[in-house]
Amino acid sequence: MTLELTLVIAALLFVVGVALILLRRNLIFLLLGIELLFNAAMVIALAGGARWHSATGQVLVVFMMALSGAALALTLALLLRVKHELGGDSVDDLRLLREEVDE
Amino acid sequence: MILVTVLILLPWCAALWLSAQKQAGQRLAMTIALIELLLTLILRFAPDSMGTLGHGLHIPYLGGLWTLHAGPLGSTLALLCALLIPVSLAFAWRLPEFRSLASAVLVMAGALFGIFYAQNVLMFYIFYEILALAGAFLILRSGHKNRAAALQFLLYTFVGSLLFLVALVVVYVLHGQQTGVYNFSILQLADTRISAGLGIWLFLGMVAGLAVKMPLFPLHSWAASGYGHAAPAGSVFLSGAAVTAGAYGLIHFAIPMLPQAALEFAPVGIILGAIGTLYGAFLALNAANLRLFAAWASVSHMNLVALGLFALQSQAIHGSVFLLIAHGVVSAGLFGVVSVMENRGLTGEWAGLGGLFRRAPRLGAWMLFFFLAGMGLPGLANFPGEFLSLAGAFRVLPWAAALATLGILAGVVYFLRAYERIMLGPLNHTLPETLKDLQQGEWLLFWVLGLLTLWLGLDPQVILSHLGILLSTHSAELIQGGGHGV
Amino acid sequence: MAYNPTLLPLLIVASAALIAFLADALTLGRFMPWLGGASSIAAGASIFVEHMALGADLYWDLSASLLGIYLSLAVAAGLFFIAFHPITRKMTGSLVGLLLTLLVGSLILVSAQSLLLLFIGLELQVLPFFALLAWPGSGRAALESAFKYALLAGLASAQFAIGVALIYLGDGSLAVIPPMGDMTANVFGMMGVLALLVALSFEIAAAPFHAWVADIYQGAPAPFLIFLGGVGKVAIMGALITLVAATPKLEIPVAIIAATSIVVGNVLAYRAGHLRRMLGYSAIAHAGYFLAALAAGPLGIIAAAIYALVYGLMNVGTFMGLSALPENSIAIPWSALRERQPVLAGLLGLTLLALAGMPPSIGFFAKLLVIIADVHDQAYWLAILLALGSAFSFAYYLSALWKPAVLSNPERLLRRRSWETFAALGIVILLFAWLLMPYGLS
Amino acid sequence: MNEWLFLVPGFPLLGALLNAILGEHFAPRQIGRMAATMPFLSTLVVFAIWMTHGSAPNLHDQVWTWMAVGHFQASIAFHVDQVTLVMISIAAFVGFLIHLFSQQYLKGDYGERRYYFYLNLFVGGMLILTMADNLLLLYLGWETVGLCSYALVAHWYRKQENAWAGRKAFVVTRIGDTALALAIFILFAEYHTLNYSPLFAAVAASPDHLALLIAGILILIGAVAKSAQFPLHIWLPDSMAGPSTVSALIHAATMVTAGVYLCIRLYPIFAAVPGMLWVIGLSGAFTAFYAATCGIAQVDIKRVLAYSTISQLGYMFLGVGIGAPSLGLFHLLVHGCFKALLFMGAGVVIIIYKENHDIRQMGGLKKQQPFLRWTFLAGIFALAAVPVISASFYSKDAIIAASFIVPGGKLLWVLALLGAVFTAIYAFRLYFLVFEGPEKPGEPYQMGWGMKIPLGVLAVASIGIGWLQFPPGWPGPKLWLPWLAPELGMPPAPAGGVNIFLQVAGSVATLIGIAIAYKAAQWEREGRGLSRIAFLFNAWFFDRVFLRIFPPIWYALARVLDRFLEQAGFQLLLLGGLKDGFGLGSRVLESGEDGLLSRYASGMILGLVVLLFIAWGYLL
Repeated sequence: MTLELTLVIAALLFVVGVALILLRRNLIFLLLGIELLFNAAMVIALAGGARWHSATGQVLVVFMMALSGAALALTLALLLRVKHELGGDSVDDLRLLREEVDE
Repeated sequence: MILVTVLILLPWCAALWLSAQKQAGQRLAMTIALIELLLTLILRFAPDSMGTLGHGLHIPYLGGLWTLHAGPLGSTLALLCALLIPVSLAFAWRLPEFRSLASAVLVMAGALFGIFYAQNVLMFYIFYEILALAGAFLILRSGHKNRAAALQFLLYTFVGSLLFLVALVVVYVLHGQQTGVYNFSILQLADTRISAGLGIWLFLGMVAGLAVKMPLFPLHSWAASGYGHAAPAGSVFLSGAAVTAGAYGLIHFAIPMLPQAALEFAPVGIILGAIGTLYGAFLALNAANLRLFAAWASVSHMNLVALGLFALQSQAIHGSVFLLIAHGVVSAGLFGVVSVMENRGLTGEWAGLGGLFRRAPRLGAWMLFFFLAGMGLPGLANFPGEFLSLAGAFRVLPWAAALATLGILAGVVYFLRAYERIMLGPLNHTLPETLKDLQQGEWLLFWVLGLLTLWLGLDPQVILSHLGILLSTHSAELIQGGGHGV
Repeated sequence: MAYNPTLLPLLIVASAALIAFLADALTLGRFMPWLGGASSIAAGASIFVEHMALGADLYWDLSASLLGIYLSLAVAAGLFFIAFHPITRKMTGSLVGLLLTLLVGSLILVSAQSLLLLFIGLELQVLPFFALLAWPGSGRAALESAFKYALLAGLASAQFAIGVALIYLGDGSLAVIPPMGDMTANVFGMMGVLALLVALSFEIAAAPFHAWVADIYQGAPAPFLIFLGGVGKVAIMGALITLVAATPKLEIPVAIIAATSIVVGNVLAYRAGHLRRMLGYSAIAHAGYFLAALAAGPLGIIAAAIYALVYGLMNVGTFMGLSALPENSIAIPWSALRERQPVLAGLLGLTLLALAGMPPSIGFFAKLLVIIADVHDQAYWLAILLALGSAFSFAYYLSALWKPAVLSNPERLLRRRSWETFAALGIVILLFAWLLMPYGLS
Repeated sequence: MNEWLFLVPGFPLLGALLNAILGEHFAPRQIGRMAATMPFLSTLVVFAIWMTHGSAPNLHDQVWTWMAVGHFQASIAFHVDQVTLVMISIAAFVGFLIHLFSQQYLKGDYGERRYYFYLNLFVGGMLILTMADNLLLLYLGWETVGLCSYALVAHWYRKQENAWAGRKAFVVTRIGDTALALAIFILFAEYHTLNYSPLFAAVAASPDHLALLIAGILILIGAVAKSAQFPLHIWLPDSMAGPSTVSALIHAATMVTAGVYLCIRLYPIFAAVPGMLWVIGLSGAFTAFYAATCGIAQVDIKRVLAYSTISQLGYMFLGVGIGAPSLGLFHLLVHGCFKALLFMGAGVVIIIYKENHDIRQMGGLKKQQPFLRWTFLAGIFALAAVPVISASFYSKDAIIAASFIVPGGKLLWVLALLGAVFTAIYAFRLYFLVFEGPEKPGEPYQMGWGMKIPLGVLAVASIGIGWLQFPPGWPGPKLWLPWLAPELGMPPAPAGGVNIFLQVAGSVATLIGIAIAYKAAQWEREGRGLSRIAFLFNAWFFDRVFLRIFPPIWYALARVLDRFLEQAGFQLLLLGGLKDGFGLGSRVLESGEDGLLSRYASGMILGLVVLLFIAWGYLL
C-alpha cells in the first residue's frame, strides 16, 4: 500500500513541477519546477530503497541532492547575471537568440 | 596500374594547382588535357592493357577500393572524355572565368576516368558523386553563375545516387549473407540470387541513381536549367562526357547485378526513352534561346540512348553505346557553335539573330554540319547509333520504338527551324558590325570535330567491333531467355 | 572502491584538473593548457593500454575504449587549439580545470556500467558548460545561451534522476545490466529506461527535444562549441550506446526518434539563414543518423560508435574553423578567410562537405556503415530515409559554402601560425581516416 | 570491272570534298570547271560499264563493312544490274549536262562555290542511292539527296521565302524518310537482313502478310513523299524557288525519280502482298490526273513544269502498279530527258524576261531565240506525247494501254487518259503563250556553247529515245523490254483489236488536248484564261489546308508541352512544390524556435509523454 502511495506523491510532485515550468513566466519558478522534479526522483528512490530493503535508495537520494544542489547553484548564479545584464528575470527577456521567422 | 592512377590523379592535382594560382593557367590546363588524351590513347590501344590492371587499397569488408580494370567499353568512353577535355578548354579559352571552369572540368575528368576504370562498385559510386559535385561547381562558377541551377543539378544527382547506394548496399548485404564474402567488386556481386520482387525495387533505385545523369525522361529537368545557365564551353564537357557516366554505370554495374529485374524494366525503359526523345524534340522547338535549344537537343538524344540501352538487345545496346559516343562529339560541336557565337557578343536570343550566313559563312557551314549530325543524317556520327538503337528496340517493343522514330521527323523540324532563324533570311540589323567569321583556332577545332563526326558516321566499325560483349556473359544468357535475341 | 586499473585514466585527468584549478591562484595559468593537454593524452594512452578491461562499475569494452581514446585526444587538441585563442586570456587555469572535469565526466559516461556512475558522469559533463558558455569576455548572447542551456540541462538531469530512480524501484539494482534479465523486465523499469532515453536524447538534441540546440549554437562562443559538439555530445552518444546495448527493446523508440530527427533536422536547416543556427539544426539531423545506426541491432552498435567518433571529429574541425571568425558572423567570408587562413579555410570547407557526406571524406564512410547496418537489420525504410536526408543535406551545407559573405574589415579575422598545423592535421584525418575504419569494425 | 564501281559515286563525292577543303583558295570559275569534270568522269565509267557489261550487267563491289553487330551486317557495297545501270546513266549524264549548263547560267551569282558543292554532293548521293545493294546504304543516299535538295532550293537564302521553301521540302520529304525508316525496322525485325537478294529470298520463302503489308504501305509513303505524289506533293511547287538548273536536275531527272526507283527495286516485296500493286497504281493514276488538272491553271512557267513533273511521275507509279515496272522505268528515262530540257529552257526564258516568271507577260519568243524555240518545242512534243514523233508516245501511251487490260485497271485507264488530255493542254498552252502570239521582246541573251549542247542533246533524246521500244504490233526495234525482262519480267501487252483501239485512243486524246490548248492560250492572252479558276490554281487548296493544319498543331503541341508539362509540371509542381513544402515545414517548426524558454521545455515534456504513450501501447 505504501508503495502506491509514495508513487502517487511522486507523480503529484512531477506534475506540479512540470506545471510550474510550463506556466510560470518568472525564471525563479522555472528553477523551482526543476527542484520539484528532483524531489519526485528522490521520493521514488526512497520508495525503491524501502521496497528492496537496501540502503542504495538512500545513497541515490544523497547523490541526487548533491548534484541537484550543484546544478541549481550554478543556474542561480547565471540568473543573477541575466537579471543584471539582460535586465529582467522573466522568460520574455531571454528572446535575444531566436529564429528570425520574418526574414 | 600506375598509368591509370596517374590518369585519375593528375587532373585533380592540376585542378588544385590551378585554383591556387592567381592568373588563368590556360597553357597548364591544355597541356594536362593533352597528356590525359595521350594516356587514354595508350591505355585504349596498348596490346596488353585489357583486363584487370591491378589491386590496391584492399579494405577488409569493402573489397579493394582501387582495383582497376580496363574493359573495352570503359576505355573507349574514357577516350571520348579525354578528347572532350581539350575541346571544352579550347572553347573556353577567352572566357573570364577560365580558371574555375578549367579546374571543374579537370576534376570531372579525373572522376570520369575513375568511373570508367573502376572494378569495385563502391569506388564507382565515390567517383560518381565527385563528378556530380564538380559538375555543380562548374554550373555555379561559369556562365550566368546561377546558384539555383547548380543546386537543382546537385540535388537531382545526389538524391538519385544515394538511392543507388542503398540499392547497392542491399545487394552487397544479400551477397554477403549468401556467400559469406563481403565485397563490393562487381565480379562477385554479379551473381547474387535476388528475389524478383525485391530485384525490381533495387533496379528502380539503381535506375533512379544512374538514369538521372543521362537525363531519362522523368528525371530530366535539371538538364535544361543546368546547360542553360552554365557557359556553353562547360556544357560541352557536361553534356558530352559527364552523361556517359550514367549510361556506363547502367551497362557495367546495374544490369549485370540485376539482370532479371533489368529484363522486366526493359519495356518501361523503352517507353520512357521514347517519350523523352519526343519530349526533348518538342521542347527544343519551343526553346527560348540558343543554349536551351542545344540543351533540349542533347536531352532528346540522350533519351534515345536510354531507349537503346534499356532494350537489352544486342544491336540496341551496341547502338546506344555508339550513339552515346557520337552524341559526345556532336553535342560538343553544338555547344561549341553556341559558345563561339557567345564569344562574339551574340546573346543567343532569337530576336538578335537572323541572316548570319552572310557575315559568317564558315560558322554557318559548320553550324549546318553539326545540326545535320544532330538530325541523324546518315553518313554522320549519330545515324549508326540511332539506327541500331531503334532497330533493336523495335524488335523488343515495336510501338514504342515507332514513337521514338518520330523523333527523326521532329529532329528535322526543330533543327532546321533554328538554323533558319539564325543563319538564313535577311541580315538582322542588330548584329554587331565587328562580327568576324571563324578564326584560325576555332576553324581548326571545328575541322577536328567535323572529321571525327564524319569518320564515326561512315566507319562506325572502328568502335562497334571493339566494344566487345556489352551484356556480360552472365546477364546475356539470362536475357537470351527473355526472347530478345542477339 | 579500491584502486582498480580501469580508474587510472580518470585519476590522471582529475588530478590534472585539481592542479589546474589551483594554478590560477599561483598565477601559473598560462601553462595550464599544456598540462591539461598532456594529462588527457596520458589518459588516452592509459585507456589504450588497458583495452577491454572490466572494472567494478567501469567496463572499457570496444566502443567505450574507442570513444574514450577519441575524447581524450579531442580534449587535448581542443586545449592546444584554444591556448592561442584570445578568449582564454583571463582565468586560463580554471578554464582548463573545467574542461578537464568535462573530460572526466565524459570518460565516466562512456564506460560506466552502473546507473549511478552514469548520473554522476552526466552531471560532471554538463555542469562545466554552465560556466564555459558564459565565459567572461563573451557577449550577452553567450550569457543567454548559457542560462538556457543550464535550465534545460537541469530539466534533463532531473528526468535522468527520475529514470534512475524508477529503474532502481523496478529491479532493485543500479547496474545497467541487472543480474536477472534486463532493466525493462517490469513496468517501472520500462518507464525508467524511457526517461533515461529522453534525457540523453535531449543532450544530443534528437528530434522532439531539439529546440534548444539552435540557440546555444548561435549564442555560445565558438571555441567552447568545439567541446560541446565534439566532446560532450560524443560522450552522451557513448552512454546511449551502452544503454541500448543493454536493453534491445529500446530499438523501436530509438528508430522513431531517429526518423523524426532526420526529417526535422533537415527541414529546419533548409531555411536557416544564420550559419551557426544551420549547424545547430544539422546537428539534429546527425543525431538522427546516429540513432538510426543505434536502432540496427548488434552491427548497428559498432556502426553507431564509429559514427559518433566521426561526427565528433567533424564537429571539432568545423568549430576550429569557425572560432577564427568574428563572433556574430552570419555566413563564412570565404575570400577574406582564404587570404588570411588558407589552410583553415580548406579545413572548414572540407568539414562542411564531410558533414554532408561527400564520398572521399570519412563522413561518407560513416554514413555508408550506418546504411550497411540498417540494411543488415532489414530496416530498409530507415536506410532510404537516411539516404534521402543526407542527399538533401547537401542543399544547405553547400549553400553555406557558396553564399559568400563580405567581411567589413579582414583584421577581425584571427591569425595564428600554429592553427595551420591543426587545420592540416584535421584535413589529413578527414580525408584518410576511413582507411582505419574497417579495422575498427573487426 | 567490279572493283571500279566505287568510282561512279566516288568522283562527285571527291569533287565535293575538294570543294569543301580547297574551295576558298580558287576562283568560282575554276571550282565550277572542277565540279563539272567530276560527273563527266562518272559518265565515262558508266559508259565503260555499258560497253563491257551492257547486255547483262551484274556487278558487285564490296567497299567496306559499314555496321556489323551480332548477326546483323550492313556494308557499303555497290551493285549494278539493268535497273541500276539505267538510273546511274541518267543521274551521271544528265548531272553532267546540268553542271555544264550552270557554268554560264549561274556565273557571278553569290554562293557559287556552295552551289557546286551541293550539286556534286547531290550527284554522288543519287549514285549511291541507286547503286546501293542494301536498304541502309539506300537510306544514306536517300537522305543525302534530301539534304542537297534542301540546300539547293534554299540557295538564294537571303530571301525568307526561299529559305522557308527549302525547309518545307526537307520536312515533307523527311515525313517519308521516317516512314521508310519504320519499314526498314519492320523488315529488319522480321528478316534480320537488309541486303536485297537475301531479303527478297527470305520474303519469298516466308511472306508474313501483315508485316509486309505495313512495310509496303510505309515504303509507298516514303516513295510518295520523295517523288512528290499526292498528298505529299506540296513541297515540289514551292521548291521552284531554287535556281532552274536545280529544278532541272533534282525536280525532274533524278531525285523525284528515287521514289519510283525504290518501288521498282522493292518490287518483290510489293508483289508478295495481294492488292498492294493496285494501290500503287491507283495512287499513280490519281496523282497523274490531279497534277495535270492543276497544271493547266498555272501562270508561273516553272510551276507548270512542277505540276507536270508530279503528273508524269504519277504515270511511272501507274506503270509499276500495273505490273509493268520496265515500262515505268522506260517512261522515267524519257521523262528525265525532256523535263530537264524544259526546265533549262524555262531558266533561259526567265533570264530573258528579267526574273519574271509570269507566262502571261511573255510571248512571241520564237523570233528572238530560234534555237531555244526548236529545242523547247521538242521537249513540249515529248511532254504532250505527240503520236509517233515524240519519245513519251512510246512510253506513256504504252503504260496507259497496258493499264486497260490489267484486272481492275479500267478506273486507272480512265484517269490516265484524262490525265493525258490535260497534259497535252498545259504543255501546248505553255508553248503557245511563251513562243507564239504577239511578240513581247525580252533582254537579248546569247547562249554560249555550254548551254546549247545540253539543250541540243536532250532535244534529240526526247524525240529519238522512244524508238527503243515500239508498241506491240508495230514494226521496228523492241530492245527495251527484252533487255529488262530477266530482271523485271515482261509487262502485260494488249493484243489485236483492243491494242489498236487503245493506241488510237491515246493519240486522239493528245490531239484533242492540243486543240484545247490553242484556244486556252488565246483566252489567257485576253485575260479570261484558265488561270482564273482558283480551285485549280491553288492545286485544290491542298497546300493551304495542309499548312493550316499540321504546322500549327505541331508548334502548339510544343508550346503546350513546354508551358504546361515542363514549366508548370516539373518546375512548378514537382520542384516548386518540394521547395515550398520544405519551406512550409520549416516555417511550422521554426515557430517552435522563437527563443521562448518555456516552449523549449514543453517540447521536451511533450516528447516524453508521447514516447511513454507509444511505449505503453506497444510494449505492455
